[in-house]
This record gives sequence, C-alpha cells and structure tokens, in this order.
Amino acid sequence: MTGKTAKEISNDLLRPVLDTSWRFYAAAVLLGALVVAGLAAWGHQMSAGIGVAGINRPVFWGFYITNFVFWIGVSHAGTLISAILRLTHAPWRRPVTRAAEAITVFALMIGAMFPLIHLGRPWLAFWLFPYPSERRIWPNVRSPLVWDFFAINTYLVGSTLFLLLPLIPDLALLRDRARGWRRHVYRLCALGWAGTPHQWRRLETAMHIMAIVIIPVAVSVHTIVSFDFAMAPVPMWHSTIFGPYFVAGAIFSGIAALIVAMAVLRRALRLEAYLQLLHFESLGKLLLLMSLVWTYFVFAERLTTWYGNEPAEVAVLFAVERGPYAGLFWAMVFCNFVLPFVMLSIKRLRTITGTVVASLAVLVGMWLERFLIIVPSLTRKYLPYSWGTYQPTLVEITITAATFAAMGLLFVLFSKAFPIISIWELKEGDRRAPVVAPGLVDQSMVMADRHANP
Amino acid sequence: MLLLAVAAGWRMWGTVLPPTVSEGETPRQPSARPTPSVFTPAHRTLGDAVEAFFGIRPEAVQPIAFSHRVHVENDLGCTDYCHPHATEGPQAGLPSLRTCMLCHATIATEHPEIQKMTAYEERGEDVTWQRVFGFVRSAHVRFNHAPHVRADVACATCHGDVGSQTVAQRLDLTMGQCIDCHEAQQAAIECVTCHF
Amino acid sequence: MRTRKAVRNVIYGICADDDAAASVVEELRALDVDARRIVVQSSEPLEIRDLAVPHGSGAMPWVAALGGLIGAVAGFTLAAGTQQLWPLSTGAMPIVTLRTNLIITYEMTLLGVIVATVLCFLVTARLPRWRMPLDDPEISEGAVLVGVLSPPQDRAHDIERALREGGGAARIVTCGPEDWG
Amino acid sequence: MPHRWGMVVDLDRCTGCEACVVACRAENNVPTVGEAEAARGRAIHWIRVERYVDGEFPDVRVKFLPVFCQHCDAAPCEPVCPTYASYHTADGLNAQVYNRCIGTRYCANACPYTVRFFNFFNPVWEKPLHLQLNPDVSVREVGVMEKCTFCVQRIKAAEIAAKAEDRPLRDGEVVPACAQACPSRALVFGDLNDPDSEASRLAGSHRATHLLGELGTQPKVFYLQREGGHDRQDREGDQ
Repeated sequence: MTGKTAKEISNDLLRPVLDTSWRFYAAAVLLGALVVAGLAAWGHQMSAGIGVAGINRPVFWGFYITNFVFWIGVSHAGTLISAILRLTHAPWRRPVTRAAEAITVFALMIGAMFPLIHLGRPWLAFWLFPYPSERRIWPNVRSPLVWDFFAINTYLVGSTLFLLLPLIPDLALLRDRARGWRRHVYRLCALGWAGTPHQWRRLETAMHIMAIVIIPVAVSVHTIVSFDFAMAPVPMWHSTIFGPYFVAGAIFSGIAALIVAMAVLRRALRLEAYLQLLHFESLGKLLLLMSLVWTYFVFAERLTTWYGNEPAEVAVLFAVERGPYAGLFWAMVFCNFVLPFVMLSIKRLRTITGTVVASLAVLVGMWLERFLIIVPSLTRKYLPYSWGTYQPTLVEITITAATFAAMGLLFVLFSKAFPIISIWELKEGDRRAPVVAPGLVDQSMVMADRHANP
Repeated sequence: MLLLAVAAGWRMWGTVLPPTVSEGETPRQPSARPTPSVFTPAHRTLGDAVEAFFGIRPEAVQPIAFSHRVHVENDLGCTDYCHPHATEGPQAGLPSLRTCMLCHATIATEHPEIQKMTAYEERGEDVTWQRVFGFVRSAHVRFNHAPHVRADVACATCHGDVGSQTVAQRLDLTMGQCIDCHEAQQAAIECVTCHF
Repeated sequence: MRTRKAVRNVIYGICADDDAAASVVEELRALDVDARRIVVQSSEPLEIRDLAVPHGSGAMPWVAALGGLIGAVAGFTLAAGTQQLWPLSTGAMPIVTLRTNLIITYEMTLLGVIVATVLCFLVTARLPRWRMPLDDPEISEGAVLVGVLSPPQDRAHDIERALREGGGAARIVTCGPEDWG
Repeated sequence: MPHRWGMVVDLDRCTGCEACVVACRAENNVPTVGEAEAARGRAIHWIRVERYVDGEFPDVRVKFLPVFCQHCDAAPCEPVCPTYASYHTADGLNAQVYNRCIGTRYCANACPYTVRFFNFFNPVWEKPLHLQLNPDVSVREVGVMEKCTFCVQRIKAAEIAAKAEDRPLRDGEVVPACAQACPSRALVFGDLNDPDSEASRLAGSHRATHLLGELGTQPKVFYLQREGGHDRQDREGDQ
C-alpha cells in the first residue's frame, strides 16, 4: 500500500521515537503546564469545597459529568473501531488501529477521572471498591455508578491489553534499534519476544479473541454511562432509547477524535506516506454514517417526547429548542449534522482538510450534546418552584481545558515512546496483496489476500 | 509530581482566586456587601486533612494526674458521682471541680495533685479536663450511654480497664466492634441506629 | 537473568525472505532434524504458516471461555453476596436484585475472558522470557532467521550445508553458549 | 409490627407562615449559607413553603405547599447511591447516612421533589451561634448530602424513652420540629401502621393526595387538598 520496503517503513516509523525534536519538548511543556494548572484547580476544589464549581441545587451535575460522558464517548474511538476493522479485515485499518487504541486508553483514563473530580468527598472514592473492611458494608451494586465502576475497569483493562499486545513485536524492534538506557527499557518491555511462528500465531489468536470481546465491552460501557441518566426519574433522562443513543454518539465522537489525532500525527511526525487521503476518506464515510445514525436518534427521541406531550418533559424539550439553551442546541445540530453532512457527502469536499474540519465540528457538537442532555433536564425538574440555572466557574473551565491538554500530552508522550503506527502490521499488510479499495472487504478477497504471495 | 501540583493548588489557589464565596456572578445578588465568612475549608492545612482522614488525634493531656485506680479501689463506681449522666442520657459527663471538692475538701488535701485543684478553686476556675473518648466529627455517630447502661453493658466493654489506669487511656473503637456486640445482643444494626 | 540454559550451541542462517526460509526448513526436515530443535524468527508474521513446529489454533478459545465462566460466577457471587452481606432495603427493591446483578455478571464475564486470553497468550507464547532469544539485528531489518538448537555435533556440517543451499541463507552463524545471554 | 412514619399536610390549614422552616433549621443544625450562596441556589431548607399564585389581579389566590422529603416507599434516591448512604429503614424512613456519603449527588438528581441538599462548602457557625447547635443532631460537613429526616433524633429519643419504661410508643409522642411549630396544626405526624393514629386517620381522607403521585414513588407524606374557595362544593363528607 505504501510502496516502501520493510526497512524504509521501520526507519520512517521509528524516527519519531528515536530522534527527539524541539517540537516534542515544546508540546510537552505547554500541555504539561495546562495539566498542572488543572491539577492545581482540583486541589483548590478539594480544599475549599466542591462549591467552587458552578453546580448548585437543582443542577447537581454540570461540566464534570459532561466531560465524563464526553471522554468515555471519545474512548470508543479506538478499541471499537479498531476491533471492527480488524474483524472485518479492512485492509486500510493497519496505519490507524494503534492510534485509535491509544486514544481509547487515554480517553478512558481521563474520563474515569471525572467521577472522582466531581465527588463531594473524593478521598472516600475507594468505597466504590468492594474490599473487606471492619465496617463490613460494601458498595450498593444496584447503583449505576457501581456498574460504571465495573464497566470502566473492564474496558480499561481490556483496551489497555488490546493496545499492548500488538505493541510487543514493535517493542522487540525498538529493542534492536534503540541505544543506551532506552535499549534496556525496551528490552524489558519487549518481554523477550522472539518472533517465532508459534508466537505470531498465538498473538493473532489472542488478538482475534480480544477483538471479539472488546466490542460487547465497549457497547456495554456507554450503555451503562447512559444508564446513569436513564435510571433517574428526571424529565428527558428517563428514556429507553438512551443506551443505543449513547453508544452511537460515542462511536461518532470517537471517529471524529481519531481523524483529528491522525491529522495532527500526520503533520507533526511527517507520516504523509502512511496516513493517506484513503484513510481520511474511509473514516470520513464512517463519520458520515454515524452522523446520520446520531441524527436519527436525536429526531426519534425529540419526536416521541413532543408527541407524548408530558408537561415535565416538554418543559425541558422547549427549554432546549427555543429556550435558554436554544443557541447551544442549534449549534450542536449544525456541528453534528449540517456541517459533517455537507463536508462528507460531497466528494469534492471530502478532502483531508474537509474531514478534519467536519471532525472538529463533531467534537464540539458532541460535547454540547452531552451538556444538553445533562444540564437542561436538571434545571427543569418536576416542581417549577425549584427550577434553576447553571453557569460554569473558572475552576471547572480550567479543569476541562486541562483534560484536553492531558489527552494531547498523553498522546505526545505515547508517540514519543512507541511507534504510533503498528510497524509489523503495516509490513504484513504491505507484503500481502496491495488492496487499495477502501471500505469493508469481503471474505473471499481476504482469503485471496492471504494466499497471494508477494 | 502530580500530587505536588494538587497540594500546591490546595494551598495557593485560595490566594490567587477570588474568595470561595464569590460575589457578582449572578445579577440577583445584593451589591457592595462584604463576603460573608460563612465558610472555611474543612481543614486549615493539608496536614490537618491527612490527619483527619487517617483518624490521627493527639493524645489527651489532662491538667491533673487523676488516678482512676485509686478511686475505683475506694469503691467509687463510674456513674456514682463522676459520670452520673451515663445512666440518664447520651453524654456520660465529666465531673466539675465542685464534685471533686465534695470529697477532696477533706480527703488527701496535702497531695500535690489535690493542691492543684485547690488552686483552681481559689482562682475561681474549673478543671479543663480533656475529652479522651469520643467519635470524630466526620463519623456522625450519635452515641447514647443510657440504653447501653440499661442493657447491662459494662463500662469496661468499650472503655477498657480504666479502673487500673491513672488518667484514662483511649482505646480505638471501631464500627466493627459496635456491630459485633450489637449482633451478639440482637440490637439493631441499621445505619440510622447510630448515624444521624 | 544471566543463567545459562542447557542449550549448548546453535547454528542459524539468515534468509532474505520467508520463501527462502521455507525451503531451508524443508531441507532441514529432509535431514531428519528434530522438528523441535528448529527455530524460526521473523519481525512480522510469516505468510507460510507451517514453518518449524506445526501448531493448531490451540486451546486459547477454550481457555478464554473458561475465563469467562469463572468471571461470570465471580461476578454474580460478588454482586449477590454483597447485597446479602448487609441486607439494606433501597427503593422498594428486593435485597438481591437479579436484573442489576446481570450487569455486574456481564462485565466480570468479559473481564474474565480478556484476562484469561492474555494469560493464555503469555503462557503459550512463553512470555515474558527474560533471557533473550536468538538475537540477530537483521531480523528487525526484515530477514528471517532459521536455526537449529543444539545440533548433533556430527551433523553440524550437514546442517550448515542445508542452511546455505536450501534457500540460500545469506549468512551462517554458529554460536556457543557464551553467545547467549 | 414496625412503625411506618408518615406526615399529613392539610393545605387548607397552611397559612404559609414558615414557622416550620424556622423550627426545622433550629432543630436540625441546618446551615445558613448567606445571601450570595443562596442566590446561586445553594440555600439549604429541609422544609420549604412553595408559593403558587393563581388567577389574575384582583382575583388572586396564593397557594402554599410545604415541601420536604416525602420519605417515599419506592424512593428513586435510594438505589442510585453507590455507598448505601441513602437507604430505607425498617420503620419506613428514607435515611441519609452522612458518614457514608461520598458526594456523588446522584440521589439529589434522582429526587423528583428536589428536597435533597448538598453542602457545597464547609458550614461554619460563627461564635456565639455555635452554642445554638442541637447536640442530638450531626453537623454535616462539606461534600455531604442532607435532607429532612422526620426528626429521626426525636424518634430515636422517644423509642429509647419508651423502651426504658417498657411500653409501646404512644401516638403523638413523636413530633417533628416542623409539626410542633405549626400554629395551625397543618402538619400531623404519626405512625401510618397504627389505624388509630391521627395521621393515618387523616391519610384516609378523600382529600388526601400525593405530590407527584403519578411518578409512582409512593410517598409517605399526604397532602389534604384545599376545599376553600372555588372547590367549596365537595366539602360534604369530609370528616
């Protein structure tokens, strides 16, 4: 696909790891400073009290839970997309999967921070963990927050292993290339990988099983996140559609995050030969599909609410569509539907820039969507006497900004320490038939691939 | 490194940012009013917070080296004069100087510790006994002595062998001990039995 | 970490690609070399799957399923046990709420599958292994290593010939125990 | 048979004087957050009197609706708490265990009556106000949820007193602070399992309704609907 020899591939993809440019330090320092600011804000919040955030009665959840849902959504980038692409043998997946899996792990780590950040007493968060204590009282497994705990832990363990397993052969490669102390570190990380046919086959079997398992895990994670809302009798939250709606939204924002990350990597690490228009186009089409699915869900949700005409629900519905949240709502519709639809369905606009612009819009739109699901419902609960408003504070905004910086920082550090494109998978794909057609390849073609000789 | 940043934020943001109860954010607020000092951080320093988290408390230092042993050996019961409220209500109570002087106006007056008490009396002060037992505030326990006394739970069950001590030594009471005893006695173990 | 294994020595050749490697392996088999002694190493999965020791897909799917079963039992026991450990009534629900426990069971099942799969992978692929395998820098350049562990002394010459002639191993290396480490 | 504590609110009798609100604050150590925080929606009132204005001037009627924790049997706040800080006691109280609360605020979101209150900051009673604190009630700290307990401290005290005298509780022996302070006796507290208690008698009235009863939360607070004014015709038959 790339038309490069194995040696060139190794050289190109290991260069960002082995050579360090000033850009890396600049990015790390800048992003690191923001992260430190966010941590300091969190420290202040723990010291002074959660009241330094803008939450109040009745809007007990605000930016933090928005960020939680958003980042858990973004985490579906990876593992889910990468697993589907692996299982369907989409040949264009090869340069994409590792970046996608890395996004998953980091977005999950960041997302899982927010339930802690938003706690009134975060130092007691360990009570969510069923551990033996003299109090003898364990967590309430009826609570969706405990389901979250189990689901996110499973997903974090699964996606981390899903990222690390195919990294081992590349670590062996680095072990052979790196010099000095880093050689010893990579040597330890490579676990003594030899690359015998036996090991390769085991790796492939393991990855196959993991790819199958990680899909139901990912689906369940965002379903459970949606249950956090759907289980509560709050107008517009108590909805049966939330599970699939959230999963669709999660994949939607995940693809967008992946496209943006790929574009940044392509520029920063000069990977133009590997991340080609083909990849952006293929992912752009997936993004377009998810945009339509998302729009369908939003329409179905809002139509049934409007038609049902339940007073409490309609109050929220109209607060969003033509009340104080109308601006955000229509911005969301523009970002999540109008703009991606135009940019991605017209072939002439579906360039790399076009898909990246659409993806950035989708990220903004999906963040707004999470906000619009959470906050307006809380401002308009059943008794109008207790209606409220919500305004974020500096602390919340700092912490939110810091998490985006943290995502960038983790990604920069990861692409510094490890090849961000799976080298062995790329080589393997290159050696097999040069299938250029994007999209899903049918099984007979894949079989033909496998038997074709270089 | 990350922890340091959090700790730094704990200390510093208070000075960088406007006070925690900030004014002028919503239009409905009354203008030109001083920030009410209704709130403070729960702990003044990070160290205090850590100590509270791990339940580290300083040992109580009593102003007078009171000997429980001597009094118990002289057949004085716990609830006779000194902690009489234990039979009636929640608090067992600490004896006031007047209670002590009922006897010590005439008994052992030349003992140096008793003379300290006489000095208190002459100054018109009361003895500032330090509380030894008690639950940390964040435990939110409303303990009531009376039902326990009525159920014939010996004082030593929770307080240890105070009768052989001089000043009382604290025992670390845990919720587990309460529950074990409540279960054995078939008393309620519902949370609200004690926590409200 | 530096303990010496019983392997006395090894003869290996570096082949340019997997076709060459495949024919070398054929030659070695023709020489009646014990299949277990043949090592093949490459920096990417080889197209020709049956080099050296043949293996099926193995027990991994079954181990994974077993892991899932253990996870399911653990998950359900954890959830139902937690509820019965200190039976507190909430929201007019029964003490053991089967529906909610299904969620915990589900997550623990999948966690069991994942952990079992990875453990099975590590065990069957004999990882981690702190002693380096045969370590030739050319492997990571795309070459394929084919070698024979502890070749019988009397046949070393035959083996070298097989390596060279079978598929044209570019380079033959013979190393004694001191080269392992 | 365990008790089943409940409250009956006679809306016909409520004059909106807010004596209940004051009494509750004094009894339960409810923190005062100050004007600025109250404006941001952080005021804490375990009981509040909602005012709804009906009609056009000059034909205006003000309706008062005292709202506090409804102690629902099927309480939405209880199962969502991950640490059992919110649970149901055997005598039907909707308990809030402060020390188990880690501050997820999920219960407050799930509560359709919005009667759960959060300590956004650490409350302080400036000297000498700290002397007014009720020693029988916890002082809640930052990060903890709180709400009406039906004056559980008074229930416990009455139970202990009754047990000391080895007799059952009498109707009217437990009176929460709000009911005690109500000058028009609009609030009646009692055991709903005792068919002779005043509360259960009133709860059987045809005027008795639940707040947001359609949500299926099965509250143990009953509201006796107004019969004055326009609804005068169905006054017959009320006890």
